[in-house]
Amino acid sequence: MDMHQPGAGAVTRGRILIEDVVKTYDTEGAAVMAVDHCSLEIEAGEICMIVGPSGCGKTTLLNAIAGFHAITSGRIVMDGETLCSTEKPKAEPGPDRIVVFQNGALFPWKNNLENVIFGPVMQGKLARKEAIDKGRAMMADAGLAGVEHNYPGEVSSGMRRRVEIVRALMNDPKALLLDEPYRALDSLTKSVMHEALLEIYYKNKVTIFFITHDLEEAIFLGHKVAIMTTRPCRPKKVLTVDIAHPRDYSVLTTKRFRELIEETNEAVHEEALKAFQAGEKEG
Amino acid sequence: MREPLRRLVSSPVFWRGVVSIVAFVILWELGARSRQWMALEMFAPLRELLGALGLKKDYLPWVGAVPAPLAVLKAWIAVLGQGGYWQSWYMSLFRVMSGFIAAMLIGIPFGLLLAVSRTAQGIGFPVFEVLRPIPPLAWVPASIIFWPTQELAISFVTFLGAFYTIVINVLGGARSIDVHYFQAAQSMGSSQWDIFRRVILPGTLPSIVVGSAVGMGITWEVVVAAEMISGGGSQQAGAGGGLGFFIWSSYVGGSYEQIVVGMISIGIAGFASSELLRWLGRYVTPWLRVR
Amino acid sequence: MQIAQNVAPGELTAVLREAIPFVDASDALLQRVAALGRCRRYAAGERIYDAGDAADDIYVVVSGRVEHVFGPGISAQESLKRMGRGGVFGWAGLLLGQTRRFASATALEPSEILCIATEELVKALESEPLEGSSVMELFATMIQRDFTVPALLAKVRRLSGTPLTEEMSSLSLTLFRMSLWLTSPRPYLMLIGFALFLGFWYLFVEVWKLPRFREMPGISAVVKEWLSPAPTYGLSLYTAEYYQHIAVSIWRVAQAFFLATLLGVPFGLFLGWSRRFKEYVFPVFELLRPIPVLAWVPLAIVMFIATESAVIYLAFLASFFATALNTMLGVESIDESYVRAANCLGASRWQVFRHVIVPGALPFVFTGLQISIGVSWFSLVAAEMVSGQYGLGYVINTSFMMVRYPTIVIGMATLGVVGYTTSAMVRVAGDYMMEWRVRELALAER
Amino acid sequence: MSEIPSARPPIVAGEITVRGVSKSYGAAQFRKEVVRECSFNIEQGKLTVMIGPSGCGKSTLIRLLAGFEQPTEGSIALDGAPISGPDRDRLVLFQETALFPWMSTWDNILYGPRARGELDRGTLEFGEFLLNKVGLREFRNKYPGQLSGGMQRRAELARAMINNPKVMILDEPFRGLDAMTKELMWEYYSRLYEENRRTNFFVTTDIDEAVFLADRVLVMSNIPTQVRAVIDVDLPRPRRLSDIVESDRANDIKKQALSILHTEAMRSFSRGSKAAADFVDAYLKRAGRA
Repeated sequence: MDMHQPGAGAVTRGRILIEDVVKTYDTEGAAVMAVDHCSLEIEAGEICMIVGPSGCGKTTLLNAIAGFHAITSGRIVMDGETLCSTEKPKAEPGPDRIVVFQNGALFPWKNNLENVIFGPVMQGKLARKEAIDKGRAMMADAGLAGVEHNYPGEVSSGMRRRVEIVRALMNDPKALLLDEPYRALDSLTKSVMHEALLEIYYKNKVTIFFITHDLEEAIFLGHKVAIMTTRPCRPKKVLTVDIAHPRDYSVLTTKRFRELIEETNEAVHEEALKAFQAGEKEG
Repeated sequence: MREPLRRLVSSPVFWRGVVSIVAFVILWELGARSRQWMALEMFAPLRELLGALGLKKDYLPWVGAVPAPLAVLKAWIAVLGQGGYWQSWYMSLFRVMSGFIAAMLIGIPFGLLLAVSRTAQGIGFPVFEVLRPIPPLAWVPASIIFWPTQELAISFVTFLGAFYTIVINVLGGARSIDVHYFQAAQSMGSSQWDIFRRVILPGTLPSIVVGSAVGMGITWEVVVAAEMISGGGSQQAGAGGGLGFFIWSSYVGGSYEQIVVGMISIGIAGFASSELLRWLGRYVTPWLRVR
Repeated sequence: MQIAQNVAPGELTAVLREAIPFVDASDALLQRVAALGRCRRYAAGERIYDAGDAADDIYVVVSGRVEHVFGPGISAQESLKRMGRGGVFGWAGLLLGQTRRFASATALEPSEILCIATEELVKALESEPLEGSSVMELFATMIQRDFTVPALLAKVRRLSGTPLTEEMSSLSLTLFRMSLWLTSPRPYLMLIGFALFLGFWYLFVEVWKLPRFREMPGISAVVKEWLSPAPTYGLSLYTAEYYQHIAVSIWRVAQAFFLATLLGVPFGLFLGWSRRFKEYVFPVFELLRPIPVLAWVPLAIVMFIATESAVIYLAFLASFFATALNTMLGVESIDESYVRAANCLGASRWQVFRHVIVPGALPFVFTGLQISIGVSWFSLVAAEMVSGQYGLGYVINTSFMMVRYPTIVIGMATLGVVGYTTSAMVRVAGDYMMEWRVRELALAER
Repeated sequence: MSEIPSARPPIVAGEITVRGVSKSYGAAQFRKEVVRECSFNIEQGKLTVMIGPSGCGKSTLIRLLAGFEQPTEGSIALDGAPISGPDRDRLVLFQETALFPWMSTWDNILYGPRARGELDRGTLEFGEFLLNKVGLREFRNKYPGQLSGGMQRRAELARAMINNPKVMILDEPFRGLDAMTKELMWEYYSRLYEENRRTNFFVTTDIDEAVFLADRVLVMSNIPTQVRAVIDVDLPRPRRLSDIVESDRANDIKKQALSILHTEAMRSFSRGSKAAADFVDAYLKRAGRA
């Protein structure tokens, strides 16, 4: 086992346990089940990819972990601490689990540096000046030197995503929750973003909970890939990706990678087709 | 029908609204009756304070001068039986409708013309933009001079109020239609008329609905003031009636309860007509309902 | 420093291929460039050049490591850069108007370095203009991105024979827009429009004297009156009274507007921010809103006794509703993920309000303020016409009573101008406060 | 699916020839050339894919092909006849859906024949057939706002096909769909093409999409747009996504196109294009490692 595998090295925090979580929505009298008895184990420092068609209820799961929505029953535990359970259905959002949103949520009215230092300054962990120094350093580290004083609207979408990840890492979180962050990017930019994400991950090991519907992306990035059924959402197949980290783009052309794609394609395809025919509206 | 009603009654939001409105009415009642309770000995310091602030000593400022809700209710009930009150409703409604319908009939084609033809827009729009900042009520005297009867004059001013809004909305709506719709229609072999009928018209419809609803609100504003200015100012026979005039004559006659009755009546009339328009609007744009 | 001899030509092209500017170059070009180069060997710690030296050669690292430190005044983001094989430095001579070194370079370990005379390199590139310009552009990219030199400095020289990409200065852009506007039919159509409007006014009223129009004030009468130092009806550009009326109206609107903003913006923010507050307060707000502001006129007179406060109250009321409602909509339109992101980042409820809700609602607030100043004029005029002394509404109404018809039009036109100006001022203030939005919109336009 | 009506019109595949086409906007010193001396053929019955960096002027080229705009220089002809304006022979599917939101799916599909006054029994039957074909029979009375992204694209395909155009022009039609729906749409679209072999011209920025769909790939340069390379994709049809993933030949073609594309992106970066910045980032990194 090499040092980039979860459990190895220094990562001891950010283990997330999802136990038998159920989430139903009450719409006009009829209850709709979004998440159905879902159980999943995410190791400390692991990249866990959640794959499923749009509108399958993956985001509901993420919202439950992040503390935006209440769950109906079940339990979510992080490092032994119960985030939410049947008794206390809604977790508190906090800087130990930071969400990177689908369409990006950099504040357009703050420049990139102000965005990056937002977390520590708001929590009062760092003085403004220290935060600025740390923010500059982290931005430079992620190849973002030179855009500190631009507004997010002025830089390319790829850069915006990176700024957002840096903003999250400034808080030294236990886990990053990514909600299809690269959906709107074209395929080439996306590939760059994947490598950039891995690079950042190798430097700052955190648990990553990553939602996507792109299988290739999932296998390229993840230690573990969970393929979900479409509404209600439940793991259909959980796959451990036995390709060694650190990875780079040469992985995409290896035999093992193609085998893994082959292996899972069927399951994903089936679910996608189900959603496709049902004509679920996206988003 | 019963199901939504039950849900409404069981929702806390509804009851919070009820609480707030009831509280508002009670405070209003108390404030309006301040002349009575402030006469008590214990409120002497308050009276002194008001006096020191340069306000009237014997009742609460502002709200104390307003008639109390119970008195208003009494006046309203009294007035309900009078033909004159309903006559005012009819007159105002008539003026609003005539002005509004004229604004629709002229404003929609005018807006569409500006949207379709570059030349028309080049000639017409700057003049329109120059005239627009002049508040419609400033037109009242000029309108009275121009039109042979006061009736027409008031209708004209109401027309102006709605006209600007409708034109701006139609123009904006037509301009914001995605150019791809035109290109798609063109390449499938549509004629100019066909594009107008099947693309521009339905594409602009939502903005027309919005513009008319806003225009309707303005129309009520304008009609009230126009009735006050022309009727209240000159007391000429032709402007008799109308809710605005009802308010003004109540003021002149000193029956303040009736002022509030008139205000509430106009509120109801304005709200009802806007709602009616919105309902009509939903009916003509079914594709917006389904989202 | 000593000249090295033992490097094979094939090795040099391989090194060049690894240097960013040459990654796309053809083999033929690489061989030519390699042939221009001489290989030198530097000892560890040996200085290769200093800032301010003549920028005559370009260097490519063949082996070893080199440290590159910018001199003062370059304002590169990172002043220090270390590079290994394939690293390119000493490129200052390629930049527009540069003949001196920007930086100093030192070998960190025993290093072999390929030196190419700048002018010869440029000549070689010029002989292949298409490929050459691509190499030069890559140089610019590298200087800007890898050496973090500001874009302003990192402009490479133009190879003769390749077209220059023209950067438009803002002045020439303005001139260009002007010329576009002048060559389009728009200004002429506009003139036609005004000519038609004014012409018909003149003809209908003063020349043909059509029925009904006959009674109206004619344009020439209005203009004459307006510009006359001794106006027949007592009001023109030359009378102090004219300005007094304007000042009174503006002062009233200003009071009403500021009061409405002061109360309406916080009120709207709280309405949008706190669901509970909205549930309790909004029903009353909605109950009062359908009553036209102008229906308040008599009641306002009763309430305020003094007409001055009654007039201001009416203008205020109209503004307040518009401002509060738009601010509330603004808060409600803020994408929920901004609030969630702030929560994730550990912001307290008050911090969310201060850093997310307020700036996020600002665009809507300013839309509201523009509407608010418009309706405030609207109801001011009505209030002034019904009651009150002085003010433009009063001018219009009394002129009507006293049969001073041209003055009515003067009043109306003045109202139009003043109303337009105030709303333009609100817009400019909004642009000033929302720089991020202005910049974003400017980018979208391009 | 088997109820093919007899009235189904025969498919005529056209061929578009583009010769020395240039297009510029603006006047005098501010003139900006967007397309420069482009020459290529959109061959009869083939699926030609054009790929280029974003913002490279592909959309301008499409407007020229569709006839919404006229070239400054050069000529475009369909089967030898010069193109003078928009026509049903060359239908365009746009990036964002251009289904009329105020018409039901069925009315949208019938729009073309109805606008031309050609709505007869045969056309109605053909419409039914197409509606079935794109699998939207249950959705005929729904408005586009009620359909998912993938269904909207299918409805739009049907709306174009009912006019039986000689050439279909598709401008990044699957952009904005999620990865799964997109892949399903690729397979769906390529089956549709394989069945009828109409002339198709497809514009994209996605290399995987290009390689999977194309018979020929045109790689475009940055502004001013020129054809940089023409690559023939000789992969067997019918194609399946899983086959392509495994095919070495497909990988080769991908690499070839990529190397041309990133040169172009580099250029546009040095000219300050925002979109190309990420691209260059990727490239510099990979170049550094190689």
